[in-house]
Amino acid sequence: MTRKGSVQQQTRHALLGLSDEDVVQMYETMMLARRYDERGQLLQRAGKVNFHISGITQEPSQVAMAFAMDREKDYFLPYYRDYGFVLAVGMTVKELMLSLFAKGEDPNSAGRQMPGHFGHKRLRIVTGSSPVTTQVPHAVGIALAAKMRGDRSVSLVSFGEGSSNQGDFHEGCNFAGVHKLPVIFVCQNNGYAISVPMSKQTAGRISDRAIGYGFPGVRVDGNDPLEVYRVFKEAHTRALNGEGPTLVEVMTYRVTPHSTSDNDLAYRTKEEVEEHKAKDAVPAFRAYLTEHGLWSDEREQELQSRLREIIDEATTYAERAPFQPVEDAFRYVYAESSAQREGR
Amino acid sequence: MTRKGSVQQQTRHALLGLSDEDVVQMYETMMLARRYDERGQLLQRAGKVNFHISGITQEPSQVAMAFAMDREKDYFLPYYRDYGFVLAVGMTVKELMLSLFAKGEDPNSAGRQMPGHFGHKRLRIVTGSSPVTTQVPHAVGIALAAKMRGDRSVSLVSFGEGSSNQGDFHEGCNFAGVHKLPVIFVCQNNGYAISVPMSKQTAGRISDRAIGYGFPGVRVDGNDPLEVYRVFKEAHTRALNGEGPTLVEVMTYRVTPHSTSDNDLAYRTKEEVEEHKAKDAVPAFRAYLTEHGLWSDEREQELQSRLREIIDEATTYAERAPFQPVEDAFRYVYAESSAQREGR
Amino acid sequence: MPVMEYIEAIRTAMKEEMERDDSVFVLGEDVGLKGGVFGTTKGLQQQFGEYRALDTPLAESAIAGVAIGAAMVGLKPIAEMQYSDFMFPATNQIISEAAKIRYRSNNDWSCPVVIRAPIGGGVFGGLYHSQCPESVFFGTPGLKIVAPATAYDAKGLLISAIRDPDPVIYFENKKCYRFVSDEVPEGDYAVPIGKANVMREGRDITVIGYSLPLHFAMQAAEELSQEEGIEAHILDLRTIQPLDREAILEATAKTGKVLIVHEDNKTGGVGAEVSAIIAEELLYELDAPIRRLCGPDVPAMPINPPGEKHYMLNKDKLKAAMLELARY
Amino acid sequence: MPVMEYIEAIRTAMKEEMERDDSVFVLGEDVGLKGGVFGTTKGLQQQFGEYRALDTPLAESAIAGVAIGAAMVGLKPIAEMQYSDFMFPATNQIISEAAKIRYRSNNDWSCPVVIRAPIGGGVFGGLYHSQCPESVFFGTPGLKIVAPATAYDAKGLLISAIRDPDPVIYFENKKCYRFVSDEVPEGDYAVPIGKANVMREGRDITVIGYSLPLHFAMQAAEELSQEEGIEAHILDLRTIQPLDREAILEATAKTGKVLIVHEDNKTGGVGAEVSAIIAEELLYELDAPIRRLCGPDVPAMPINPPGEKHYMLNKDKLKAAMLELARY
Ligand SMILES: Cc1ncc(C[n+]2csc(CCOP(=O)(O)OP(=O)(O)O)c2C)c(N)n1
Ligand SMILES: Cc1ncc(C[n+]2csc(CCOP(=O)(O)OP(=O)(O)O)c2C)c(N)n1
Ligand SMILES: [Mg+2]
Ligand SMILES: [Mg+2]
Repeated sequence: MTRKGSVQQQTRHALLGLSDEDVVQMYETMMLARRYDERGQLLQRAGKVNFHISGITQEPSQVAMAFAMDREKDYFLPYYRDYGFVLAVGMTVKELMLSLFAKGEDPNSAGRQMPGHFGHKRLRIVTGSSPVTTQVPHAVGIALAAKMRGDRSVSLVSFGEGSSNQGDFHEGCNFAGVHKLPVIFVCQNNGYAISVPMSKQTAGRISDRAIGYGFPGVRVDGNDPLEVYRVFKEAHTRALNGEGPTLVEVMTYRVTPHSTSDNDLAYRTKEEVEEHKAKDAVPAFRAYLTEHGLWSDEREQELQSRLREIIDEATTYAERAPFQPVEDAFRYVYAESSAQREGR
Repeated sequence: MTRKGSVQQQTRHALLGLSDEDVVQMYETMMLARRYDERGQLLQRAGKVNFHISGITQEPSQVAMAFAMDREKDYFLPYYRDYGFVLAVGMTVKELMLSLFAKGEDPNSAGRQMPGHFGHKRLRIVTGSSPVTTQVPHAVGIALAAKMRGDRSVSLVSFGEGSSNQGDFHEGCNFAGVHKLPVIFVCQNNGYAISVPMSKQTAGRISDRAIGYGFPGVRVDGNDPLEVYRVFKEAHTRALNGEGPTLVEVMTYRVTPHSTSDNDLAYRTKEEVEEHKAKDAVPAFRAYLTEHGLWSDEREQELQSRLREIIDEATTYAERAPFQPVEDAFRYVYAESSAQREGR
Repeated sequence: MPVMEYIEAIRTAMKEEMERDDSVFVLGEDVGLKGGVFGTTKGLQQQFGEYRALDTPLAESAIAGVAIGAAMVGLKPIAEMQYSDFMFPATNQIISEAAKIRYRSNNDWSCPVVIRAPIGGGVFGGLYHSQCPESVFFGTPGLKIVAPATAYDAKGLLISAIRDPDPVIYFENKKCYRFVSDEVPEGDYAVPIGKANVMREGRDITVIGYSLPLHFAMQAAEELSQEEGIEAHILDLRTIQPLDREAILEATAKTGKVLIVHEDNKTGGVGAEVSAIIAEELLYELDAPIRRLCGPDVPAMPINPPGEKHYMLNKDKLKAAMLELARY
Repeated sequence: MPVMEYIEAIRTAMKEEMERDDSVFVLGEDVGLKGGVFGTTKGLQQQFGEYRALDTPLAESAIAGVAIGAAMVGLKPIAEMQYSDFMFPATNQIISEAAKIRYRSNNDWSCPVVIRAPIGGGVFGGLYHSQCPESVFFGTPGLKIVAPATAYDAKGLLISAIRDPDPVIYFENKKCYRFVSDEVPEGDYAVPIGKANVMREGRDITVIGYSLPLHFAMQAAEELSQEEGIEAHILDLRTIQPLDREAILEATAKTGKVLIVHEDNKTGGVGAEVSAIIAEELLYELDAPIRRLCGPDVPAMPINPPGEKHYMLNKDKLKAAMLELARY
């Protein structure tokens, strides 16, 4: 949002190949994620749900990276703060709410897993777990499958910077490097792993690790969604061209506590948090749209009331929806044979 | 051995702070390791022992790195080809032979473990296992202990380039980087992990991985023991000065099959092997000594017959030595209480 | 004696051992400045400095592996796994390394490390914050494993674990942290590793178990005593490796009817070994088949409240099983 | 039917399944150009190309994790762990991921991966090339585990494992590779997962086990038949998860005297569960305590020949235990 196009007649987003509708949609998706997330926090505070984990301030970059993907073909392995991302690739707020309320209709897990544990086969969102970083080798395996089959499909996997210290990060990246697999590794570096600040997590730069694996590593400002888009588009093109993986380190900041179970003021100051809140890319992106005549106060009002409606409706629906029947709680340990299914 | 000192009055080794006796001793140790190793191969072929794993052509760099260490204070976590290294830090050929024959008196494991699985508490050689790379975090823990206690002690850990693809490499290096611990990570890159060549193991350079951990990574020619010494001395000094870890990638080549169980011609050519055999640093180091008046054909003859004697004696001794009594085969699962010990 | 919460007993054991012995330190994710995600290590960094309550990178294999290295050279590390569900990345370090260091070196080296890991569900933690991984590590020679049910044992066993010359896995129960409080002596005492404890004397049926479900058994036993005059004999294994065979056989002989309970899933659990020991040693003393009441054989408990409740053991499930056994 | 070595049966199963189904591929250390350190995958790369017999970097967690990823999108990977001793770095991928993918996604995703790992000793492999890690994975819901003892089952179970819609650990026995040969049908046949097999009919004692030790039991049984007129009934579990409960109970009922055998160490092994099932279901049919003859509870077997021999099960140890049970 800072740089302006040197060619005056073209906007920054047009130069990147994004239409006006695209950027408006990006903005709306960021805002949807933001409002959903805020509602999640409220619902937890009100005692309606037990737990919420937030992605606030990470959504702009999440949405931007989703827009750089092929949402018809690619495979996605998001992590628990990726609301902006999953909404952008097709999950609905209702589905997120069903997961937040742990209801049976939740497509992610039928209310078995914690919220933020995404999975949706139709959308090619690969089921994820809580132990961090295990999804990295999965993404590599999916990319290997694409290569073996000759599919023009890329897999994108994201994780926090703390999680990038797990062995699976190393093993997965290295494997993908050897075979130049179509995979994008995304480290959303928000400065903390629960209470542990970057300085106690690593002495290096996450993006620099790519050097050791023989593929490019890029650090990008997460508060600049158009730049994030550019970086991911490039990574996606490389992947499709058979040039192999890219590691992208998105620099962001976790403005909320780690989760609703955390008290972050035990390990950082309010000032530090406020400083980063001020850098929030959502109002900046709105300003960019307005500047280019793509947005107005009226549209904003319309959007906000539309989002409120969507979220209210989803909340009501999810709150009223039934839990998975306890008779079904133990199903699907293994594939059910047709005999088993009939027996029920 | 290629470069010559520009200051003509000082030899290359003197410039590095190595005395004439030091380099002679280095040479003798390389040769001892070589002859021991050759004997191991012979004994296996003769059916006297079941298994041998060789370090041939890796000894010169192993000996050089040992000479750069403080052999009174440092902790050593060698890997299975490190005969040159362990001999240089104080293990005897007799002890190696006892291990090769799996005899009870073997200080490494009383003949429990395979040969090449070193461990000798008095010499601060830390007991190792077969699953590769597990020793890397151990070395970091030992370095952490040194830092916490204020000991001026460094830990050195070595492993193959294949093994550097394990998660434990990443986790250990990263941990050490954060706390600037006194540890030296040594990758002995001999081009193969059993049958898998470098090109199928990684697309990067092992030494470059250090960049991502925020400490120096150095690649050094393993066939140049004096340069290896220099690099390790520098790493050792950095470690003692509190400047943190160093990753050293020693470029070498495995001229033997992986072990006596391997047939390497299934995956590489004789020519490739011969090409590397020609680069063997042992005769080159002898030539260097000779050139500086430190060695002669007579001394060589004397050395060879001395080594033959030592190795013959050790072989005879180990061959005749008893196995650990089977009554003791199940001891030391846990610490024995004095009561237990008396009961025996 | 002061009454103390189970979690406080754990914290106290660490604090006192760290005061007593400079070589004791704790390391793990968030154990330092934050004092642990459950507060188990609260105050330790303030009292003992950054290194003795060390915040590590998010990498369990390194947490275990670094602790093992430090232990081999004489420190006494307590490695915290944030949840036992997250200790699997450290399996290789625990099973291939810690457990085998003394044996493989023929007693030359040793590895006095403690690995603390919170187990158990009923805390709306879902699949991966509720598991009981005991059976994965159980039966690995070279490891000791303890799993206290009371605050008294939580402190006493942690002290023993820290002082033990061999690796000890210390499975603390999350649900017990604040749900369980009992009398805990001030200062130094140790509960011996390898010794079970009779929690309740009875003549009709024997319940053998460890950790949280024993509290349900105790509640059920009281009700059965009052309502049915059935007296349950309850044995807390406390240490699950090595098992206290004598205590198991004695408790079995006492009533001839055994119910084994644990939250870990039934198949391949610790209960199978307890049952097999009895079936091997005391078959003719049995007046009823050996029963096991355990977590169901599904990957883990769901987070939705009815599903979680359905999964968890509780007093009523214990009571029903105990009654059925008594009437057998 | 041609007689075939056990290792050849494994190779044949892979080859034929790869011919039949393009989505089947094998990956692991040295499985490609070299054809495996034991030769198990010999010729597959030549026949199917680099990717379908893929040499991977030395990183077991990635081997498992990459295979899991590929399986989730419809390939049928066979991930080879070079020795089962080296599969522990992959524990997290196996237990937290493969085993829970279907359950956690409520049947939306699945993970049809096969993990092959050679188990067992007696090959002068020492501590870390001889282990039996079954008990670490046994009892993990969501996994299936097979462990063939014969070449017939080796091929038939591997075919079933590859076609199974869920993750299967396939424990092949190193000592059996060339020590065991038997008749193996040409072409397509499957041995069902979850079904045990009566290897020998008898009326006096029942031996229940899996993998290598069954061959010692068979030898001992022949001698006992000829020398003592004792007829042993021998049940090969073949699948250790899920256990074939009916077959176990039937075999028990047949003689009332049970000896359970496996090479994995006794405490916490599969045998404990088998014993517990019997003690729970069939206590009153027993005419003797349930015995287990297993590997000793030490970290692993030593490499020195007397130590290894002392550790390993063999015909004589089986015979003595069987005779003792028969005379009970
Ligand atoms: C293997 C594993 N260990 C520990 C945890 C507990 N845990 C959950 S999130 C988290 C911090 C993750 O930090 P980071 O990767 O930076 O992601 P962020 O939460 O900051 O987005 C931890 C320690 C876990 N989920 N998995
Ligand atoms: C975790 C683990 N997996 C597999 C093996 C089997 N193995 C032993 S050595 C080796 C290759 C090691 O290659 P590298 O690290 O390059 O060392 P080199 O043998 O070439 O010196 C393999 C795969 C092992 N020991 N440990
Ligand atoms: Mg973070
Ligand atoms: Mg190598």
